[in-house]
Order: sequence, then C-alpha cells, then structure tokens
Amino acid sequence: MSVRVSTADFDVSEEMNRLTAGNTEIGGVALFAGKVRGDVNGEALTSMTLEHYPGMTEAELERIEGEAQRRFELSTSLIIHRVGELKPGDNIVLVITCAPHRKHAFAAAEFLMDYLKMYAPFWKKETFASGATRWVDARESDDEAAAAWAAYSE
Amino acid sequence: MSVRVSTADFDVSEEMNRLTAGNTEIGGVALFAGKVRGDVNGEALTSMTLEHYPGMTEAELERIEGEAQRRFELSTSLIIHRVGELKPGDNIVLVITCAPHRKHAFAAAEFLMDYLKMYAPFWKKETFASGATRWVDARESDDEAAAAWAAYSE
Amino acid sequence: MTEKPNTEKPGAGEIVLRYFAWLRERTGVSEERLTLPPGILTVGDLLLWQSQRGHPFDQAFAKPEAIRVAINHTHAKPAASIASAREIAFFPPVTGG
Amino acid sequence: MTEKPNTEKPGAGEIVLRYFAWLRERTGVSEERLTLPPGILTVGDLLLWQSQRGHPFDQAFAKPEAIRVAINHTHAKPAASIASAREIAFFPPVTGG
Repeated sequence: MSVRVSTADFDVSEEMNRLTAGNTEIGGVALFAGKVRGDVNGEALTSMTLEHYPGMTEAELERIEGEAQRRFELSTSLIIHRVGELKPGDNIVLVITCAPHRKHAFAAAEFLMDYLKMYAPFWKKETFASGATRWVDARESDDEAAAAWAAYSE
Repeated sequence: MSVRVSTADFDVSEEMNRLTAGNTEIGGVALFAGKVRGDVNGEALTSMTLEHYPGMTEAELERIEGEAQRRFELSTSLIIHRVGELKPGDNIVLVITCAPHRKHAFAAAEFLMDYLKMYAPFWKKETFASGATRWVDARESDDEAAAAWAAYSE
Repeated sequence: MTEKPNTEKPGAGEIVLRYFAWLRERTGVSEERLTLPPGILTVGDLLLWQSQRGHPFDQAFAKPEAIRVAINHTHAKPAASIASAREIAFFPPVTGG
Repeated sequence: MTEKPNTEKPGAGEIVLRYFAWLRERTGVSEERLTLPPGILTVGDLLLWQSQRGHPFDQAFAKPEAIRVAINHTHAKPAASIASAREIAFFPPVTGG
C-alpha cells in the first residue's frame, strides 16, 4: 500500500510490475488513470494546474487506502496523484488495486477514486485558450458516488 | 475498438499509450489485467494452459466489445487474451476502456470482463506440482455477474 | 489447440463438428466431417444422437446439460435449429478471463 | 502551491491558518500565524469571525457553506471544536482525481 504526490509523470507498466512482482496470490489488477481533457463544454483548454495541501494530502490518501483495505480483500494498492501544471492528454491520477479476485480489485479501484475525489485535498484550475482561468467546481455526482459507498457499508 | 488473441505477453503502458495517443476527449482509462495465481485451494500450480476456439473467439470478443460500446459512452477499448501455456504470475487477459468520464470507463471494463468470462470460448487447464491436471470448472458467480448486466439493461 | 481450422468447404450434406477442452480429450477428436442421419433438426437432437453414438461419444456426451454448443461460431441453445449449420462445436462452459 | 509548510511551532495561544485555491487567491494569504480572539470555540465560530474580519476576508468568507475546513490535516465539520487545533485550513470543496 502506498501513496505518492508528484509533479512527475508515471509509467503504468513500471508501477504495475513493481506492485505484482513475486506475488502470485494476485489474480486480478484493476487500474484507473485520469487524464486532462482537451476541452470543457466545447471551450479549448490550454492547461490545468493542480494545487494541493502538502501533509494533509498524504494523510488523506493513506486514510482512504486503509479504508479500502478494510472493505475489500486486497493484496496491495497504489495511489499516485500529480500536481503542478498539466496539459491536455497528460495523466493526472493513477490508482492500482491488486487482489486475489477480480470483483474486489474492481470495487476497490472504484472506491479509491470516489473517495479520493470526495476527500483528498486537490484543487484544479483550468486555463483556457482565451486566457481565462477558472477553478473547477466540485461535482455533486462525486459527492453522491462517495455517499453510495457509505450506504453500501451499512 | 480491437481484440487480439495471442501467445505473447502484452505491455500495459504500450497498449494504453496506443489507445489514448492524440485523443484528448479521453478523461479516464480503466483497465483490468487477469493473472495466473500460484495456487488453487492451497495446491501449488505449475502451469495453466489456455485453449480457445479460433474464429469464434474473435467473433465473440468483437460482439462483446460492440455491446459495451452500445451500453456505455466509450472513446475506445481493447481486449487482449493470451492462449497456450502460462506460469504463475503471468498475464492472462487485458481489458482497457477509455471514456470521457470515469464511471463509464469503470463500468465498461467490468462489463467486458463479466461478458468475456461468460461468452468468450476459452478454457483453462491447470497443471499441479503433483503432476495432476484439471480443467477449470465454470464458476456460477461468473454467470450471475453476466446475468446482472442483462437485468441492468432492461 | 491452435491448429488451423480446415477451410475446405464441407461437401453437400456434410457438416463439420468440432470438440474443445475435455470434450476433445474424451472423444479423442478435435474435428470431423460427416453427414448427419436424417431427423436431427435441433441442437438438442444432435446432443441426444451423440450420447447414443457409441464409444467414446456416449460417455463424453452422457451429461448433455454440462455441454455448450455453437453453430457457425455463435452460441446456440438446445432448441436452436441446425438447418443452416456448416460448423457445429461442442465444449464445456467457458472459463477464460 | 508546493511551498514548504512553516515547521516552526506556533507560540503559546498562536494558531496557523492556511488558505487554498480560490480562498488563497481572494484573501491573498497562503498562511498566517495569529492568536484568535476569545470566544471562538468551533469551526462555525471561526468561519463567522472570518466573515466579519474585514477586507479581504469578509468577501472571501461571505458564503461559508461553500468553504471546507480541516483541523490538523483532518476534515472538520462546522460543529467541531478547535480546542486542539495547531493548524486550521480553509478551502473550497476538493476537485482532484
């Protein structure tokens, strides 16, 4: 289990290989990579800047990962989140979950993403081709996704 | 959208990069990799041999991928399934789904795996350290997972 | 297991039957071409015929509920007609992924 | 945005306040150390105080329902006590991932 906040990009194969090396209890690896989209409601994006809260970010990501470990049968997992200025097509976030069985790997990856979007202290600022900048609004659907997991555990 | 049946291993980064290159409508990539586990109910596995039905396999995988494309907002997807003799820790299957939004990427990846396990004509034969061999039995839970998707679409 | 399918077309009235996984092992046959006796109209009829065909087919097809069938590369239920079949495959429930 | 947090301990009665995203931009402050006036017991009290603190805080905190708070790196609700707080952060709802 590990978390990383970094300005650098990640290599998916390298991270997967490191997680699974020598562990033959792993039957399934689920993964999610979030990427910067090229436009927002038809407006061309030139860059996306990610700010975070050093210290709290790592604490929240570790808490979220621990919660996933309690809820699912996980062999290991990884969360990487980038910060700084990113361009369309760049990777933003990587979540990898390894489990003996695929349903747990899938569920844990989706859980990690939902909770990360709800609780991890990152903020996105969009810069458009026009020069305008805008802080991204939190989406209600993200809160609902996290709330669904809370209900699921009851 | 593409499918591939191969004795060769795959590189996850290479496949992901090929799928996403130059496509900035993609906001999320979900991926599942299935791997050979080192033991079955405590019995050490030495190898796993995968047989398939050439011709029908490709037709079924394309049908399943088309079904995912109809059900979810997908930018593109990929299914790779290996055949032949594999060892513990080896990759068996790779599913990648790319979508503007993460919920569709996740759902489509899980859908593809569930349907592949239900319909794609592959058969696994296990060889144990004792020398014994055994054809893997289909799991009822796999049928149930596919049935749940059928109900979901109604 | 990855042998090339025989691409020669079956002769008039002939059909290709294929066997996979433990059905291939128990019958000892991966592929055969033959003309079915008259009166076999559905997948169910064909499974019954196999179970009455004599050694080793009778034993391999003793539990038809454990066997899946595809006609021309498409999954087919016991009630399906085999009228348009050029190739029919028999196999256990699939276990890939 | 990735400046090192000031690791000097706050003095007796002092607290560190931090601001992120548009709260940092609107207040023009990323971090400050100060002694809160007496009577501020909860997160809600603190948000009210910020909204009455004068320019530019009054405007940045005009809609406290749009602001989230963390005490010592942990999310805190408006009713939470700030008694054990060494560091309190103010930020909009998170939008990572």
